[in-house]
Amino acid sequence: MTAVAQGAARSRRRRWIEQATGLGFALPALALLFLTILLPLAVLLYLSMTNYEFGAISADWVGLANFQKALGDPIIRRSVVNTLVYVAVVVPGGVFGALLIAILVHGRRRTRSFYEVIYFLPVTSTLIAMATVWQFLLHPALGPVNAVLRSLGFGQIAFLSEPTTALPTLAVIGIWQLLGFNMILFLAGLSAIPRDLYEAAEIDGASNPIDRFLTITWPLLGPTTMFVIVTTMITAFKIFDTVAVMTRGGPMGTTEVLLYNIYLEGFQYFHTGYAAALTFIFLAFILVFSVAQTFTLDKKVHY
Amino acid sequence: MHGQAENRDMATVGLQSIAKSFGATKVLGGVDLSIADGEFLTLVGPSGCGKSTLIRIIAGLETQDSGSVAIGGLGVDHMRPHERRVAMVFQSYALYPHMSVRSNIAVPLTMSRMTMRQRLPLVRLMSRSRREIMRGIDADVAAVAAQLQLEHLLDRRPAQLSGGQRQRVALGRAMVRNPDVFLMDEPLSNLDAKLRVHMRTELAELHKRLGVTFIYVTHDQIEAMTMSDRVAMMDAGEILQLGKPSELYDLPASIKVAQFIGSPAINLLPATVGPGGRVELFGRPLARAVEEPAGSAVTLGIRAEALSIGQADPGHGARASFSARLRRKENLGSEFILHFDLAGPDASGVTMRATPASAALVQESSEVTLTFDEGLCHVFNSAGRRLEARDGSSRNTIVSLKAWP
Amino acid sequence: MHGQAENRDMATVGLQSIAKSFGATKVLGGVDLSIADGEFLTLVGPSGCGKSTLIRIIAGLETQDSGSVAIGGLGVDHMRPHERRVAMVFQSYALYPHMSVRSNIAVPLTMSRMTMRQRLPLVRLMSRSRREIMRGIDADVAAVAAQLQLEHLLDRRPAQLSGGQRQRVALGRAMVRNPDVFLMDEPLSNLDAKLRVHMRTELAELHKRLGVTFIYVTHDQIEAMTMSDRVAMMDAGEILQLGKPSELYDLPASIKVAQFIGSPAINLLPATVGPGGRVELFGRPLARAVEEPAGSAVTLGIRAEALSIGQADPGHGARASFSARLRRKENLGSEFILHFDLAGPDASGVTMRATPASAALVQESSEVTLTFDEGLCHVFNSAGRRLEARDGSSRNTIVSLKAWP
Amino acid sequence: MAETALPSGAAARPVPAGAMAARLLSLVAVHAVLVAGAVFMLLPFVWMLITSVKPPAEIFTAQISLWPKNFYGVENYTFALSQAPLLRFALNGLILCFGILAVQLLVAIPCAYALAKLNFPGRNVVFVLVLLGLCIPVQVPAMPLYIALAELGLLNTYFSMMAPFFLSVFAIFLLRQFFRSFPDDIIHAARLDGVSEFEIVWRIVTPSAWPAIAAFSVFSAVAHWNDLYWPLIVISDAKMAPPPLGMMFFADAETGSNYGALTAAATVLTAPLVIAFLIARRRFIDGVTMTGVK
Amino acid sequence: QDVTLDVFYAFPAFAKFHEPIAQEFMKAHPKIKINFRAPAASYDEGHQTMLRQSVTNQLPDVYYSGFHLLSELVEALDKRKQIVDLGPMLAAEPEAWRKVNYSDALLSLGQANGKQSGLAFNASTPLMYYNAELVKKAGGDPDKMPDNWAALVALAKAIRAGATDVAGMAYNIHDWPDDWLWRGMILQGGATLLDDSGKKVGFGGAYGEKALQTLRSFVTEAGMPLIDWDQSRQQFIAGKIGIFFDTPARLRQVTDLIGDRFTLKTALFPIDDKAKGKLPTGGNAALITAKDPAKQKAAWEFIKFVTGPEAQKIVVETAGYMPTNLRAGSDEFLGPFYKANPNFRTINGQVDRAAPWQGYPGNNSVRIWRTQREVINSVMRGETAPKAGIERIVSETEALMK
Ligand SMILES: Nc1ncnc2c1ncn2[C@@H]1O[C@H](COP(=O)(O)OP(=O)(O)OP(=O)(O)O)[C@@H](O)[C@H]1O
Ligand SMILES: Nc1ncnc2c1ncn2[C@@H]1O[C@H](COP(=O)(O)OP(=O)(O)OP(=O)(O)O)[C@@H](O)[C@H]1O
Ligand SMILES: [Mg+2]
Ligand SMILES: [Mg+2]
Repeated sequence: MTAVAQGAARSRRRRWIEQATGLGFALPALALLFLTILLPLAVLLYLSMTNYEFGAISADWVGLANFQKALGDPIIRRSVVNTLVYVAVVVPGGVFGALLIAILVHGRRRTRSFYEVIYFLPVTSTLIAMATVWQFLLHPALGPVNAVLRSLGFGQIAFLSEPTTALPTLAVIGIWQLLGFNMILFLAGLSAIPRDLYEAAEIDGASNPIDRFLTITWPLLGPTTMFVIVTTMITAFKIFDTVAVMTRGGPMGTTEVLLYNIYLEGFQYFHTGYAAALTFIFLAFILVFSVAQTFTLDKKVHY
Repeated sequence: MHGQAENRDMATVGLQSIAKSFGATKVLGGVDLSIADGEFLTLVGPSGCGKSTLIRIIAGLETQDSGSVAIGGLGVDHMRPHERRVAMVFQSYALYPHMSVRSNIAVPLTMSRMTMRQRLPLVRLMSRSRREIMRGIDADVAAVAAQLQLEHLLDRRPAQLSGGQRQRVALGRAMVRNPDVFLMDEPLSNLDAKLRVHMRTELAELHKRLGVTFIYVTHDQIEAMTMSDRVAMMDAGEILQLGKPSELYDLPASIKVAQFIGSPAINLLPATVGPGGRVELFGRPLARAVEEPAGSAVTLGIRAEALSIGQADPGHGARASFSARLRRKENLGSEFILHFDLAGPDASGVTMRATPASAALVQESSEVTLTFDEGLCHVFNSAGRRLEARDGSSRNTIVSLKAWP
Repeated sequence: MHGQAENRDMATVGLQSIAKSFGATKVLGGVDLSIADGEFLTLVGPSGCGKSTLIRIIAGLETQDSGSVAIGGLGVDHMRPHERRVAMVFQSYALYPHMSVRSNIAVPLTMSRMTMRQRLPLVRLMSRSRREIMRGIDADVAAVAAQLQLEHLLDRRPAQLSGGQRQRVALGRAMVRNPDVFLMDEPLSNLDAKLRVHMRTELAELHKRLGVTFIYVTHDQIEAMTMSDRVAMMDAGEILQLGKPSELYDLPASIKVAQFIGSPAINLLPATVGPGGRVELFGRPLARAVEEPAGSAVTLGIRAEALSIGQADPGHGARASFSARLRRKENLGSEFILHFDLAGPDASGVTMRATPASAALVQESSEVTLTFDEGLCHVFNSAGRRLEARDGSSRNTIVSLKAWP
Repeated sequence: MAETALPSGAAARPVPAGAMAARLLSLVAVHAVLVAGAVFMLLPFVWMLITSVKPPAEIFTAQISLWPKNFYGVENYTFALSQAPLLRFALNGLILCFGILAVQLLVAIPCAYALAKLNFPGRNVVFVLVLLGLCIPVQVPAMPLYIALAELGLLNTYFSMMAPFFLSVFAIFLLRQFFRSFPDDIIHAARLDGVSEFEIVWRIVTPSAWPAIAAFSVFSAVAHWNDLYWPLIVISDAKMAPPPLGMMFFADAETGSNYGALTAAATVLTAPLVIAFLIARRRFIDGVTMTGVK
Repeated sequence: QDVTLDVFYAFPAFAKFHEPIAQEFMKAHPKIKINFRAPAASYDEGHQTMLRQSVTNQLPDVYYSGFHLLSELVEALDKRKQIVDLGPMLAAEPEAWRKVNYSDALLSLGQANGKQSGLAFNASTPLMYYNAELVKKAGGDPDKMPDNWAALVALAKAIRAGATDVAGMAYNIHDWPDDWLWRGMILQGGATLLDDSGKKVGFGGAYGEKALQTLRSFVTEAGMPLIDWDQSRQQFIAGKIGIFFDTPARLRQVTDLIGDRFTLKTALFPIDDKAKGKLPTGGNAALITAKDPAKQKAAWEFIKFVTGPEAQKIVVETAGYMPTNLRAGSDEFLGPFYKANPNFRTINGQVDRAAPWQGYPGNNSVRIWRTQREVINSVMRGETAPKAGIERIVSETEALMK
């Protein structure tokens, strides 16, 4: 009897060591997570229940009023729709475009580094310079893009100033910014696929690129793809910079996205409490999205 | 796409001075080999001698540095692996980790039987003919799985299989196919003896049924001896000898081949050539004479089963004898391997096969006289080449057997 | 940390009703096994029977569902793998892909001989003692590499090696160590016969030199028979029989063991028990009598080497005979396997080992009489258990051999 | 359109005309796609480079010209380099990027390994927190962090610029994905060889994830090189400012940007990132293929 | 003893005049050292920084606040007593000195919360830029531009008709980040932002409708492209827009970018109500947030200097702003420069019309403008009728004023 109890205690020790190792490895990250994310979030949560205004000395407790207000705010609703449209363009474009490019680039030998650098360049760009550049490129009268359109017989388009084209244009610029980085992630993923699987597939007749892609590349790239999809989606939801610099929400509010509105509320209108509540709604929203996505995909992509 | 492949009715395989180096490492040094249609050729050779590299070159997975490969008489150097219509079992298995055993085995069938459209995800849902093809594929997979005793594992992923089970899946993936050439790289190495015997007959049957060419790499002497039409013995990227299995065993071209083929390894004893070309062992002349100048050193190779204990028995051809001391008996169940130390100053020993009954007759450390049939032994010159007997009288066993009824 | 480990001077290994399932798949069903210090125990069994799982549990890589493992008399269930002081050769090799062969082999030594400080990058440059330890490690690695004939490959990465070379690196990584227990999972499966013989002696020497316990998984009958002190035959997660190698061969406890051990596999012939417990084969009573009710069906097991061609020779114990037709001769070089069809309505056949000389005496399709020594055959009841002979007179070979001088 | 570099494409072999044509066609198609994409990616940079060598009067013209009539590159670049302490900013950027990256990797790699390969209570919770971290925009924790750093008297230090980024949930998530595919048997072998869990992380698993680590490193370097938002919150001393402030000296919403100097500065400050990428990209190619297990 | 002043400003590019001014100042006051903090990227970010630093007591000694944020900042800083009232300091100076340097209008620009919180440093009112060649081609007189909107639109229409792919004018009110140009439209006509009660907008009804009609006519008559204001300026610089409205602060840059492509000229902003018409003033005011009396004193010296004629000369020459010092325009300082660059002098003609920045009650100014801008944009696009538009603007603005 004691031997059994002892044995159980001993196995418990081993499990305990294993778990302690796991926790120990996660601990520095957890501590930083607590300090740099959770604590500030707690402050924010408190603020979201007050009518605090930036710079003010005191604030009143308002409970859930901010949340109620947010849910009924038409401007917020509009920005949710705009954000979703943006996400719906950027995620497929940024993920599958990058996948296509990565696969094509991966197969190059001599030109590989050349293409890699070119596609990576946008990642290195600073928005400060690039906003100016894009504005000129897309200039309806002076820009080269419209010059090409005109020469092809299309009319000129004020990409950034037409309510119908502004958001899609920002989305394309968003893809431009993301593509290179996602490509690199895919390239990293591709280099981790064992070569002998391609050899086996080649022998088995999965010889054309589509078959090879469907049989080997796509399934084995699963972990990378899942990561790229989730992070691209989150990045797209967090669209802010290009809006702030290039359209400032215009024309006519068609590029007002959620985070930009939160920024306006928090840093332009100084409704800190309300902005905090909006932030929480925003967070809940994308967290649910990404957690659901991550956990369903996670089961599928690991073998 | 397979236009060329369909024209070729004969799956001969021809290799012309195939050479290959990995960086500074020379792996193959100009291999010439021509394999007949429907032949079962086994490649044997020490670890790292280039067997896998050679069959990977035949499959088109590796590019030779020089030389050319022809299948069915047509050069295939420009063809991609799948165009060469070969099936291959990888030494490392190379199973698709994300697929069930069933799908792993089905891949080659899906690729060959379905159109691109039917294979595409989503699109395929709309294809009616697809279901029928699927049924055919499933039946074929089930049949192969039964041959491989994998029926109960069809829904597992490779990670959930034991080593031998994985190897069988790799084998199954090749066996379902109907290629021109089968390339198998140690396909049975991780299977137990019983299953191996079973798989040998299954492969032999497959070979008979399809009548296609097999190129087979193995380290198992029994596999090499029993399955092959011909065996190619490689060493350091060269083919040392190519011939019927019994030829390699009974008429090894060189000391290396003799040493490599046969287990326990052949016993090598130093000998000299005496007057008249007579070989002298431990100073005593034998009946065997060779075409070598007197005084040159030769090596006598005696197979473990050619030795026996006791006095020379004059009734059964020329027999020679020498004395040795039993060091150790090794019981293999069905027989014993006896290890003897030689009495002379030469410290090397000899091994001998014995039935349990005859092994029981000697005791460790006892001195015995070993005799051997001179007709069954080989003489190698100092360069390692086997020397034919000078006169026709004492040829090797295999030759004499052929002369029998 | 190793306090417990140092106290244990004896590396006995004790397994107590180890059970393990993967999900719904039951893999081990309560294995009990106790292995003496310094013993060489071989695990054999059909592919997928749970051998690898068992040694992975001993190593602590897999956790058993129930039961306990003790090493050196102390329970080790609470210990993490490295605390158990075992060295293991993985069936899948598990080489470190980014390290050279040299570093792969050196890892265990670096870990045990250097302090954390000496292993740290940068810091280690300042450690003077480190260089000395490094020299020691290099020497040990070189020695093992020489045993494994890997000297010229030390700077390669695993990806640049052939299959057999990789396996040798995996073996080398275990061999450099000085553990309490060696666990080896088919360590020689991808090596050629010659190298395998070499490695067998190297391992035997290692075993003798270190005097530690070996637990060895193999599919190679010769390895199992020649290297082991005891063999455990597993099937479907159970140990069917545990004993000396010759015991398993000569006194198989059940039909399964008899079938599994020995190649070619034992011949099984249906028989019945006649009056007085006398076994009747093809209706003719044999000398052998068993303790079974008359009329019950039994199976007669005759090893391939127990058969011989020709009339019963009364001088050598009780011999029985039956007639059969030669279907096929298989030349293994050193001997022949003859496959016979039985004349009776029973379609099954028998296999027989023959020397080249005696094989030459029969021709395919000819009818011959096969005789066998009744003392060398086994009788199994319908449940598959081997039946002892009723009277002491006709015990099995091994027993009679023991009685000899 | 070979998606992997199978050896079959060796050019030296004699190839029949039909196959040759097909291969050539697919090669052309591949390059057509890649070049089209490359034009899209490059267009802004081409304009940036051209602008950086144009005199002001040639920047906005009705005719699009690829090369200035009047080469003004020397003036623009010397102006950019002399008007703003670009090199000082670049040095700050270097310090920031390396400091942040080092801590990020030190923290993220063990955590990613634990999430991928170890069993511990609350593993899923940690993973969800990682995802939460990914979702949080930089502006959210800015105020509380700023106040905390102010209370600690750490404002105006490199540390304060780096601290909020020491934890990269992005790295944790990315590396977890890569570590998950690492063969368990190799980790088992290492454990048996007496390699401590700590060293398994750094010696065995990390080298296999080089492509991912390199990818993350460029990402981190780019992000923090180009970050202006947080540094300007905690830094009031311009001597410690990061590179983008160098561009802000010429990008001016109020009195009008100096386009030539702005693009020159942007070019100067982008160059180190491109160089960093060129160094890191080698790692994407020779990823350690998983040949350790059969 | 030596005092070091921490000075904080927005827009890093302003270093081009802040740095030389500081050099001059330090030359004149060797005991005071000027140390610039890392500049904020924009007025908004500078403002946020100030608010943050007021919480943690990290404020600089001198800050240049955008006029539109001045009252909010002063209000916030007042609560913590972190801002110095310049009124007493100004009063302590000799009356005569005050009179020569600052007009009441100039002083009023820096007043907030009923006191002299700062002194205007940069100031700008909207300025008309035009392409002399295009104007001449259209039959206009480049030296005598229209001084009211109807005539201006007519001229713009003529410019547009006179050439292909040229727009007559651009008044980028539809996407201007703040309501500076909108205020310009309101104030020039004599209307006010708020009515006398201060609770209702002062530009509703017929006045507002007419203003919107004028804006719409920019598009319909003059072919104004509804594009981003930066793009619009680029197009003007390329010679494809006849008349363009922008801040004088960009005069230097626009002049350089045009080079000798065409003749750039500037003219006074058209004023429909010559009597009451005012113009909104953009720019910033310098204020003191130092705590230490010695620093406060030094800071006052500094502020006096930066708003003095030497400093303003530097500002005007490098940017084009309206000088915020009465003496700056004199021959002693900017006279020769103005003679050589008449375009820069134009803005001086608008100094009298410069009205201080007035906020909407309720701290929703930014949001109010964003709402108004959407309606204005929609009117200019022709999607909303001017009448409906002004009604929406009034109702939505008043809703946000509470
Ligand atoms: N992860 C797993 N999930 C489910 N079943 C598994 C898993 N791992 C192993 N098995 C099953 O457990 C059984 C025993 O596996 P094990 O690897 O121990 O076999 P083995 O005796 O080593 O066989 P082999 O000789 O083929 O290597 C096999 O039938 C295998 O399919
Ligand atoms: N990528 C490589 N770089 C360098 N050398 C290599 C590479 N691949 C294989 N080799 C070497 O080439 C030789 C032949 O390898 P190969 O795999 O053909 O041997 P093999 O005959 O199949 O051996 P085994 O029986 O051990 O599988 C080996 O010595 C091996 O070390
Ligand atoms: Mg091989
Ligand atoms: Mg196994």
